[in-house]
Formats: sequence, C-alpha cells, structure tokens
Amino acid sequence: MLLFGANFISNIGEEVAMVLFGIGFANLLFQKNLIKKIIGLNIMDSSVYLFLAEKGYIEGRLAPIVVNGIQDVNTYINPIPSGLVLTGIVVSVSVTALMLSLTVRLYRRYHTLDLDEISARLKKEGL
Amino acid sequence: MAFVQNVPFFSIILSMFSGIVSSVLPEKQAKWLNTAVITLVGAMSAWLLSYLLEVGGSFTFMMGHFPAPWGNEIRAGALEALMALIFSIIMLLSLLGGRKKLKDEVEITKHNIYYILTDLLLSSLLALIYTNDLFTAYVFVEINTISACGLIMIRQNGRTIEAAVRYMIMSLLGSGLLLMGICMLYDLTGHLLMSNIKESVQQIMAEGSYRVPMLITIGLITVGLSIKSALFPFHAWLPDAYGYSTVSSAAMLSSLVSKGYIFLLIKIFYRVIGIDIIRNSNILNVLFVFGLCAMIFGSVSAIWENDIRRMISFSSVAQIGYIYMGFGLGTEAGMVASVFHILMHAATKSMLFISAIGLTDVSNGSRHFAELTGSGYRNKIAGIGFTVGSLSMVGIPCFAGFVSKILFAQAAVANNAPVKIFPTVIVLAISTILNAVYFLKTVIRIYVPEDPAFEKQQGYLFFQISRQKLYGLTIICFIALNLVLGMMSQPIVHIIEIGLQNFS
Amino acid sequence: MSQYWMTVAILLPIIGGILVKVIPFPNQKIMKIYLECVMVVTSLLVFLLAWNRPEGTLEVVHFMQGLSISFRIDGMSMVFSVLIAVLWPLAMLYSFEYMEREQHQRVFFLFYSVTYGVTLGIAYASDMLSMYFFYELLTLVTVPLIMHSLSRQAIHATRKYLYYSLGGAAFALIGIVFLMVYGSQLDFVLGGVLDLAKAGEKKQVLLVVYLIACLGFGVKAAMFPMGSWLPDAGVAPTPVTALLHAVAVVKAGVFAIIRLTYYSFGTDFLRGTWVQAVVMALAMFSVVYGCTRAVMERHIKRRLAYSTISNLSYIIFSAMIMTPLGLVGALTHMVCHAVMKICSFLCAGAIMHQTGKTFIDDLNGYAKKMPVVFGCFLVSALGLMGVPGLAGFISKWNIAQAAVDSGRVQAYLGIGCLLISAFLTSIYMMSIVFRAYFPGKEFHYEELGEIRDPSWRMCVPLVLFAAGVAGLGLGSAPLVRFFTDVANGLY
Amino acid sequence: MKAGILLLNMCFPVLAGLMMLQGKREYTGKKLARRSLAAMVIAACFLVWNLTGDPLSLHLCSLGKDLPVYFHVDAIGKLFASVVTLVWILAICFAGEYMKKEQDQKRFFGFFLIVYGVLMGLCYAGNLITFYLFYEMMTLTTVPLVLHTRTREAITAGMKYLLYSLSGAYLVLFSTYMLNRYTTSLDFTPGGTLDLAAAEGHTTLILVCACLMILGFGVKAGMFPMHGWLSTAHPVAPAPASAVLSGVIVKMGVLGAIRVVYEIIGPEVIRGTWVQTVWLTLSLITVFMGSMLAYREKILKKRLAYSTVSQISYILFGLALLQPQALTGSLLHVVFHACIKSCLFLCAGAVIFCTGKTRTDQLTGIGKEMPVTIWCYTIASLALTGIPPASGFISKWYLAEGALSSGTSVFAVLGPVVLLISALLTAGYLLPVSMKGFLPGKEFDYAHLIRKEANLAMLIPVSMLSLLALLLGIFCGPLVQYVEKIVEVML
Repeated sequence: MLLFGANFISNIGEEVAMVLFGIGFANLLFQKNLIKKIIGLNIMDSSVYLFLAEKGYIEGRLAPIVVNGIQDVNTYINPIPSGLVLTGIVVSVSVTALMLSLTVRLYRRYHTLDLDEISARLKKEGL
Repeated sequence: MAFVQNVPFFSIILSMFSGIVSSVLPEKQAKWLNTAVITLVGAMSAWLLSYLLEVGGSFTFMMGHFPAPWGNEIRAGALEALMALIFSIIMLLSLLGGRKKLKDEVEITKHNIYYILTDLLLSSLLALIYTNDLFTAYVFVEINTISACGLIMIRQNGRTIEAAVRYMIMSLLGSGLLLMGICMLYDLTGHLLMSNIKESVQQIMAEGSYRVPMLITIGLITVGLSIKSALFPFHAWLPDAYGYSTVSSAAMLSSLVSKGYIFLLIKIFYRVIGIDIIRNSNILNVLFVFGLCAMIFGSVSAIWENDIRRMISFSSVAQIGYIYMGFGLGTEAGMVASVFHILMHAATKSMLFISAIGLTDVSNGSRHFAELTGSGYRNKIAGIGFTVGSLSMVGIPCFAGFVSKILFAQAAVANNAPVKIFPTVIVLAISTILNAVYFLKTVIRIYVPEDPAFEKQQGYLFFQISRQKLYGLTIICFIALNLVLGMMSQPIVHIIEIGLQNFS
Repeated sequence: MSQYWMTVAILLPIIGGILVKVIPFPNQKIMKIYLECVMVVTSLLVFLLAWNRPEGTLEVVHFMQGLSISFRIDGMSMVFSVLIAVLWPLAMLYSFEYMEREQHQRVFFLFYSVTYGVTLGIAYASDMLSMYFFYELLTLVTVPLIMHSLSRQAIHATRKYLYYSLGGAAFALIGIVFLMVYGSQLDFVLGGVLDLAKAGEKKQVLLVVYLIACLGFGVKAAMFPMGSWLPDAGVAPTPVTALLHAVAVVKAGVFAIIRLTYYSFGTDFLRGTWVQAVVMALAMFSVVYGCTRAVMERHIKRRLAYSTISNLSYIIFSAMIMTPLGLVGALTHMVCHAVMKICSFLCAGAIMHQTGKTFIDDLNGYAKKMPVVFGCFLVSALGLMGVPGLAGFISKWNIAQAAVDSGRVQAYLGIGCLLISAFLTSIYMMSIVFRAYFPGKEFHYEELGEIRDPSWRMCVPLVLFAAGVAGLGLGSAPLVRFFTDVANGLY
Repeated sequence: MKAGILLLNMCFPVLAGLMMLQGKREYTGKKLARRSLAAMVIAACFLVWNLTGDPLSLHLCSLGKDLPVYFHVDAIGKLFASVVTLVWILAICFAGEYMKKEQDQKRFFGFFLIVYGVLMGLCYAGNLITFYLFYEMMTLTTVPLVLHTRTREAITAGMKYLLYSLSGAYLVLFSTYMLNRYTTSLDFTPGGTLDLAAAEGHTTLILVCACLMILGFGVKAGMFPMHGWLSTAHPVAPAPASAVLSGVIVKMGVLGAIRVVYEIIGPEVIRGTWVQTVWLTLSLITVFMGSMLAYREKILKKRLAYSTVSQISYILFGLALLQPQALTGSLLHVVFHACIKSCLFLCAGAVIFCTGKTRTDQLTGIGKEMPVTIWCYTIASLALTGIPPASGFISKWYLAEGALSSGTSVFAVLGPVVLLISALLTAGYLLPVSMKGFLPGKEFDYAHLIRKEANLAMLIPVSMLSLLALLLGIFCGPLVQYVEKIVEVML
C-alpha cells in the first residue's frame, strides 16, 4: 500500500527517480559491456539529480535567478538542491570521462568491451 | 581565533594547489614539492594536535564567512588531527619506499602526473577527515576515488587497467548509494552541515516519525561506504587493485584510501546520525556479522594465495573485517579499538607492501613463494621489515598488532551483549591462527637459505644498503612507527577516546 | 638481593648468545668455552636469586594500564628457574660434541642460549601478560632450532609447531583478557585474583573461558588433541629435543597452566566444577594415549616424544586435582620427569650420534659396546617405569597420594590410568633395553664394528642426570617439603 | 652391630655379584661356582647370626616424605630366609657342574648372587614400601636368569615374565596408594594396621584394594588367571635357575599375600566377604587346572612348572581360609614345596645335562641309566603327592583339616575334595616317569644301556633335597611348633 499511498501522485518524481536509480544500479552492476555499464552509471546519477530537483522545486515559483530586482525569497525555489545538482553533474561528468578513457585503453589492448573476457585474456597472458 | 586553527584549511588547500602547480612542473620539482607538502602537512597536523590537546575540545572553521546553515564548515578535533598526522606520515613513508620502484615501473613522463594524483589524494583525504559538510564529503569521496584509480592505472599494463576499471565500478556503485543516502538525509532534514543535520535527526527521532526512511538512509550510507572500503562481500576488486599497481600506490590505497572512507563512516555515525540511533538500529549487528565473516574469509583466501602481494591484499580484507567487527560491538571501547586498528593497520600494511617489494626485487621480480626462498638474506632490511610486519599482524606483544588485538578482546569481553562475546573472542583467536599460518609461512620461506650456486645461476642480485639508503631508512622508520604504536599506545588510545567523546 | 639481578639473569644469556654471532672467535673451541661460561654464570646467578630472592615486583616496560612486563620471584618461579638452570649448562656441554657434525653451529648456539634467557623470563614473569609475552617469544626463538637441518621435513615440523603454539597462545589470550576484565589484577597470587563480585553472575562464562585458556596453554603442554606437533618436532637436533621438547618448552606450557589454575582463576573457584572434570578427563586420556602411541612407534626419538606427552599429562592431571597436595605432585613430577626424560633423550641422542641408528630394530646388542650410555638409559627407563628407589616412583607416589586424598572417584580412575601408562611405559622402554642387552643367540657382536661410548663431554651430562634420577629417588624428602611450602604459599 | 649384620646379609651377596659381573677375566664355571659358593656361605653365616636372637628392626633411610625404608626381622621372615638360603646353596653347588655347557656363566652366577641379596631384603622388609621396593628389584634381577640362554623363545619368555610380574606389581602399587590413606602405618604388624576411623564408610574400597593386592601377588604366585607366564618362563631357564624360580621366587608372592592380608589389612576385615570367596575360588580353580595341565603336558620341565602352579595354589588356598590350621598347613607347604620342587627341577636338569632328553616319553629306562637321580626324583614325587610319612602329607593334612573346620560353607567340603583329586593327578603326572624309568618293559633292549649317572656335584644337592623332603615329613615336630608359634601371633 505504500506504493499507492495518499501522495502517490504528488511524489511521482521521487518514485521515478527511485526506479531509475534501480535501473542504473542494476546496469552498472550486471552489464558485461563496459559502455553499457557507464550508461548505467549515468542513469543512476541522473536519477539522483532528478530526486534532488524534485526536492528543491516548489510549486509556482521561479528559478533562483534574480531578474528585475525581486529580492523576495518566496518568489524563488530553493536554490541549494540546484547547486548540488550542478556539483553532482560536474562530478559525474569527470567520472564518466575517466571511465570512458579507461574503456578506450582496454579496447585498444584487447579489442573487446567484455570485462570477463578481458580478465580471461589476462589470465592467459599470465600477468 | 588562534592562528593554528587555520591549519586544517591550509593543509587541504596547500595540497590541492601543490597538485595544480605540479602539473606545470617538471618531474623532479614535482617530486620535491610533493614531499615538502606532505612533510609540511604532517608538521602542521602535529602542531594542531598539540594545540588541541592543550585546549581540549574541538573547533569549527567557517569557510568564506558564511554562517551555518549556508556556509561550508571545517571541524577539527584531536582525533582528526591525529588521523591527519598519521596519514601524512604513512603517505610520506610509502612514497619514499616506493620511489625507486616507481622509476622502474612508470615511464618518466608520467611521474609528475603521479605526484599530482598523490597531492589530490592527500587533499581529499584531509578533506574527508576535516569536513563538516556532507555534500563536500561526497565530492571529496569522488575525488578520492578518481585519484586512487589514477594511482592504480599509472602503471601501464592490462592488469592494472582492468583492476582500475573494476575498482571504479565498485566504488561508483558505492558512491552512488552514498549520494542517494545523502540526498535522502537532506530531504529528511533540510540540512547539509553535519551538526545541523544531527539536531534535526534527533528531533525527528524524538517525534518518532520517518523511521523507515531514516533506516533506509542509514542503510544506504553504510552500505555505500562499506562497498568503497571493501568490506567482505564487496572486496572482489581489492586484490587486483592492490596486487598489481606500483607499490607506493598499493601501500597508500590499502592503508589510506579505504581508511578515509571508514573514518568518514565513523564521522557520519557520530556526528550526523548520532551513535545512539545507530546503536538502536540493527545496522551494527549486520556490520558485526560481515566483519566476522571478513576476518575468516580474508585470511582463508590469503592462505590459498601463492603470490605475496595478493596475499597481503587479502589480509587487508581480513583487517577491514576487524574494523567493522569493532563497530559491530556497538560500544565505545569497540569503536576505540577500531580506530586504533585503523592506525595500526595503516602503519603495518604499508610496511608489508614496501618490504614485500624489496623481497621480490631480489628474486628477479617474481612474487611467487617458490622464488622468494632465501630472499630474506639477499635483502636483509626488507626481510626484517617483513618479519616485523608479520609479527605485528599475528599479534606478538611489543608490536602494534598486539595492542589492537587486546583492545578488541577487552571491548568484546566488556560488551554488555553477551551474545557477541564468544563469537568475537573465538573468531579473534582463529583469525590469529590463520594470520600466523600465512604470514609466518612466508617468513620461514624467506629465511630458508637458497643454495648459492642456484642463486648465481638465477642471477639474483643482492641488496646493498649503500645503493638504496632511502629504502632502508623508510623500512627503519616503519619499524620504529610500529614499535611506537605497540609500546606507547596509551597516549594514542587516550587521544582517540577524547576525540570520540568530542564527536558526540 | 636487588631486583635488577632478575633482568640481568634474563638478559645475560640473550645478549651472550647474540654476541656469538658478533664476536669473531678465532676458533670453535674458544667460542664453546665462552658459551659454557655464559651458561654457568647465568645458572649461578639464578641459584643466588633463588637462595635469597628479592622481594617485590620489578616493572621493566609499561605498555598501557594493566599491560606491562614485570618480574617477581615466587615459589613457582624458584622451582622452574632452578630446574632450568640446572639442566641448561649440562645440555649445552652435551650439545658441543653433538653439534660438531652439523651445519651453521653459530646460529644454533645463538638461539640455544637465547632460549635460556626467554625461559627464565617465563619463570620470573610476575603477571599473566609478562608471561604471555615471553611465552610467545619462546615460540619464536625456538623456531630456528627446530628447522635447523632445513630439510623439507624439518620445515614442515617447524610450521606445524608454529601454528599450533601460536594458535594455542591466541586462545590463551582470551583467558587473559577475561582476567583483565573480571580480575582484580593480573599479578599471580596463590588462590586466584578473580574479583568474585564481578565474576559472580558470570560464573559459567568464566568456566568456559578457563577451559579455552587451559586448552590453549595445553597446546604447548601437548595435551591430547593438540599434542601431535611434539613428535614431529623431533627432527630437531637432539639437544633441542632433549632440553626444549622434554623440558623447557613443554614444561613452560604446564607451568602456564598451573599459573592459570592456581594463581589466576584460583582453585576455590574451579574446584568441583565441570571444567575440572573435563580437563582432568582429557589429561587422563592423553596419559594413556601417549603411552599407546609410544608403544606403536618404532623411531626412538618419536617414541620418547610420545612418552613425554603422556608424562606431561601426569603433571596436568595432578595439577587438576586442585589441592595443595595436587600442586606438590605436579611440581614433583615436573622436576623428576625433567631429569629422567632429558637423560633418556640425551642417551638416544648419543646412540644416534655414535651409531647413526634411529630405529629401535637396529639397536641389537649395542649395550656391550656403549655400556655407559645404555647404563644411563636403563636407569632413566626404570625411573620412567616408576621402579621404587628412582625418581619416577616418588613423583607417582605424590600424585597418587594427592588423588587419593582428594577423594574424587575420577581421581581414583586417574591413578588407574597412571598405572596402566606405567605398564605401557615398561613395555616401550624395556623392549629397547632388551634388544640392546640381549640381542639373541644368533647375534654376533663383531657385526657392530668399532662403536664406543662418546667422549666425556657427552658422558658427563648423561652420568650426572642418571645420578640425579637415582638421587631424586632416594632422597626426595627435603625437595618435597619445599614443594609443600610452595603449594601452601609460603614463598 | 646386628643392624650392620642385617645389612651385610643383603648387601654382601649383591656386592659379590656385582664384582663378579664386572670382573674382567673369563673364569671357568667351576671357579665361579666356588667363589659364589664361598660368598653364599659367608652370607649364610650372617643369616644364622640374624636368626639367633630377638627380632630386630632398622630404619635405613627415607625415599621421600613418609616413604621410609624399614627392615624388621620377624618369625616368618626368618622362616622364608632360611628356606631361601638352603635352596640357594644347593642350587649353586648344582650349577657349578650344570653350567659348564652354557655361555655367559659370569652373568649367571653374578645375578644368582644378586637375586639372593634381594630376596633377603624381601624377607626382612618391615613395611609395604620396602617390600614393594625389593619385590620390583626381584622381578628385574631375575629376568636375566630367565632369558639366560638368549634363544628367541627365552627372550620372549623373559619379556612375558617381566610384563606379567610388573602388571601384578602395579596392581599392588595401586592398592598401596589407597591403603596408605586408610591405614595408620604401612608397617607390618600382626592383625593389621587398618585405621578404622578413616576406613569408616570406605569398606568397599578397602575390599577392592585387598582383592587387587591378592591378585597382584597372585601373579607372582602363578594364581589363575595370571599363571600364563609361569609355564613359559620356568622351563626355558637353566635348571638351577628354574629350580630357584619355581622353588623360591614364586613363594615371594605368597609372602606378599601373607604380609598384606594378615599384617596390613587384617584377616578380620576379609573374613566372610566376597574377597575371601573370590580368593578361595581362584585358588581352587588353579589347583585343579594346574594339575590337569601338568597331567597333559609332555615336556618334563613344563610339567613340573604346571605342578608348581597347582602346588602354590594349595598354599594360597590355605591362606584364603583365614584359619589357624590352614595357615599352618600353608606355611609348612611353603617349606616342603620349596625343597621338593627344587629337587625335582634339579633332577630334570641332571637328566637333560646327562642325556639331553627333555620329553617324558623319551625317558623309558632312564632309571637304569641314572638310578640315583631317579630315586631322588621318585622320593620327591612321592612327597609331593603326599604319601605318608613324606613331608607333603603333613602340610596337606593340615590344609584339609583347616578347610573342614573353617566356617566357609561350600569350600569346607569342596576344598579337601579338590585337594584330593589334584593329589591323585599329581601322582598321575609325576610317578609314571619313575615307573617307566625303572620298569621299561621287556621290549626295552638293555644292550645299548650305558650308565650316564650325574657326578657328585650334581648328586649331592639333589639327594640332600630329596632327603629333606623325606625327613622333614618324619621329624616334623620342631618345624610344626615353630610355625604354630607364628600362626598364634597372626590369628
């Protein structure tokens, strides 16, 4: 009953975020293909950002950018989650970049993206 | 505000900027800069520590003059200072010890990258230690991960890259969970500064609302961090990562990186959620069980290894198990024991890695036991280092290992939950036996003399202290550190106790 | 006498031993003279310390609150240290000739004399942790002695020895930690240091812990399930087997058990509990088990090793009676068995050294060629069998008296086990003697060739020990009186 | 002074024996025999000196706390001692001739003397500890006599003998441990030294101890079920040795039983209990079984050995009745059987020595070849069978009478019956030899008959023993009175 609780509709964003998080997590964990893993990672991160954004968003308010000098706090949504999302995006971008670069290296070496196959090769190399 | 209170901030910023600067420096200067910075950080932490012991208590340091809850804060207490001190010492020693090996294994152009990564690692570790802000903590966790990954793959071969990928994947899973947890916490409390979060968490708990979300949050954070610190079921990435990277990296990874996460977890327990709530939730029992499993499993798989580096790595799994078992005891004493074990293991494990490399070097770089026969004579200093490390791991009195063993056992015995007494002490004893099995097996092996003719024919080279003064010096420092931890443990334990009291 | 002499006595052989490696001796002879001097001086010092023993405790190193290394001499220490001090110089003298054919002697002598110091440390330790410290140390310093020959077999034996004793120590440590928490202190006090106020409601837990710790120490004392390292360790050179695996190491285990039972947990706490029954039963079983294995064994040293297992369990059995008389019995057998067994082991060593024969079946008729050695062997064998007038009889008598006096039926059974094992002892010792003395009609002494007794350096210790066996058997009254005082806490 | 003589009586033969063992030059049997004879004579003088005069006692030394070595010359001791000495001297005369054909005569005579010394100690032993001491020594020192010939079977027999006796000794030791607690002292005092206060409520335990004691000494006395060694060990020894073994040594088991039952535990404790029943049953079984086995045995010496088994059990039966006349009978039988059985064994020895025949069926016509020997044999056999007026009759008479007048229900009747049957069997297995010997039947060819009579050195002891067997029966007055005096003291 938790799922279809009273504020099921109003919290739709969070639920979606959770589902996405699960999907991403599962991909990152279970996919053999490295690229798909990375995609999973990105899904996971984005779901978190969605979650944060949902948290920060307040019905009927503006993005926290001061235009035509309205200083009133109540006109804007909560800026901190947005800040967090920005930071998070930075982090995830860098991580993704790193992962991709690693993948490229591995691919150059072994011409495959399958991690298990790679480790099998490595065993053969006896390194 | 006393000037010394700037130390935490300075040390973080200093190491970060030195990293940035060294990107434009040539390799040699980068090396010196890095060494200098680490030494400086160590010295400053020592100063801070003495100051904090003098005045007692702790202080928070506002960054950019924004007051809470908007600003970002740094908090320093005795325990943090101690951690920073020991970490920087160990980092310095591991770098010095592995320097020659680094020359051989990593091409010269990559060296200043290596030092950049080290600087970043140091800064992120310091940040993890000092920060008072959860999201900052998350960011630095990621930085930590990235730099660690870099340290692994700096040595170019298939193994290391594969290890790096595995490491990345696992720790990204971990940090994903951590991030989720943090977000939910933020959702629940609306704060990011630890102290504020704690207040509101206390409130929520007092009201008795949001029990399930809170539990989930605790679970997410704990699991995330324990994945990153390679607790038993999530340790698959560890042996490769530690076993094949260049030795300084291995030493630093095993002794510092994972410990940084664990320390963060402790901070979250004490300063974010509040230890009482944690104790009331069952999370500690889960950690306890996994810790015990790790203690046994790690040692067993270490026994089956016949590659010295991987063996040491597996022993790390067991040691991490000790730490979590200490958490699981759920008492102050258990926590103290765990923290001391963090220090002890950091000191000992890095020494083991460094001396193991010395042994393999005089055996044509082979890491298999068969070839290691008699290497203790070919490289005396490394042999001694390894022996001391092993004895400390087995828990012979006078060495650091013994103290933490005693602390754990005492904590277990004094535990008010009698269910945990016997499992703990028995498993402690058993894992001692297992440690003895694999470590002393190696010690005996390296001290069984190989016959000279064979050595000549193999072309084993002998270690001259005159050619590697630095290496010898490092090992000696490590041994000294170990003995200090072993024989003058009382003040250190005292500091830890104070620090933990300041936490809550 | 000043307390600091204790430290001197412990450090003297250790440093002296290490110097063997450092000083460039012109030749073996001088080194041996030097070593013997070190041994003798140390022993004299030990005798002096026992003669007028320093009062009070001497704290050497301080780890943390309650954790320190400190020395004190009480009755038990006197017994053990003097026993060691008597045996060591003689064994060293013996080893000089025995080791002549062996490789790297210097290492051997180094550790041989270091072990002396460490064992003294065990004797003088004033509390559980100090004893534990030296106990572990003993394990480590004896390792090179066992793997001295560096053969595959020796290395295997060494590993086994290491794992067993370190494991045992690990379990013993549990007991020590419990003592730290539930005891008023760690120092040895006859009658126990348990803080009954705290221990009261946790009695069962503490009993279990005692059992664990006792078995832990029992590993070194080669009690039944954990004794199998001892026969394997026989690959070590005979001086080691004789001195360490018949006396120093194994007796250290027994010593620790006595310390644990009488001086830490306290007999009043343990007497009449199920733990006493369990340990006693184990001891009784291993008494019989050891003898049986010894009868089945064909290799001289292994046979003697198994006999050691059973004899050690005599001591444990007697200690488990948990009365002053029981302690007296234990101490008596500790001393008597030490002398007898070292004598028989050294004889076995002399035989192996002179003839190169290691199996009993090859010993036919050697008694005619080596009268002295086999004479001593005969004496020790009779002593082990418990023939009156020799040491064994006295100790068995004391143990049995303690058992009878305790009035427990289990103790009566224990006496039965003692006698059964005495019978088996007569089988496995006498069969050797028979072969040596009565080789059979068709045997020709010419086959043996030029075999003769070893030189004085080997014979003197043998004869002295054999005389000791007889002497203990004939005039043990003052000794036993002294033990009684020790058991009643007069020292 | 007398104490000195007492000691000399024990030590002198031992020293003489040791000197003989250590003597470098190889003497001929005759020389050795003369020397040992001389030694024996001297020892005998000491003995005579001891016998005259009041009982004296002597505290020699103390093995340990409350383990005194204590000698006390009382009537029984004197009786046994004189019997031993008599048989010994004669046996040595015989040996001087007989041992010509054997090797290692030095060892034989040496141990022969030593055993004598030990036996003296056994007879004079004043408390249980001392008795046990010498008992063990006796076992150990007689082993070389048993396996003298060093053939494989001899050695196995020796081992068997050793192990049986030791197991018996350990049974004794066990109950010694126990009794030491429940008695006022272990000194032999007629009527027993049981400490009734301490023994209160432990009756069963004490009875068990008594039973074990009896069984333990029963081993030496060849009582069923522990008789197995006797028929193996006695025959393989050289004739003089087997003569003393079977004539004297076995009696020491009897002595032990007497000492324990009548002078430690006390007859009153045992009378009417299950212990007495067991003892009686066992002894009767042994009597019957021994004779049966002897009857079915072909080898002469083995046959004699079996007969010893049954005859000793006569004595034990007498002791078990706990009744004055029966006890008298037993003591008498001790003396008589000593003379008779050694005589018989010596005869067998002479036959083997002269003709080399061992089996009874070879002995047809032997009477013609060596008439004197066989005459002695015949007299002795008659005496053993109990034909009046020869000695055996007297003792059996007393035994039977004692049995009938003892309150024991079944055994009062059963005993005499069994005795009678076994007497018939005795006749059945002893006399045929002499019958066949003298009356070989007509198909025996007298042509090849040559006189192979043994020479004087052998004949004198044999004939003297047989005469004793006869005369002691006819002029038994003084002996009987002496024995009755002893019995009065005891019961």
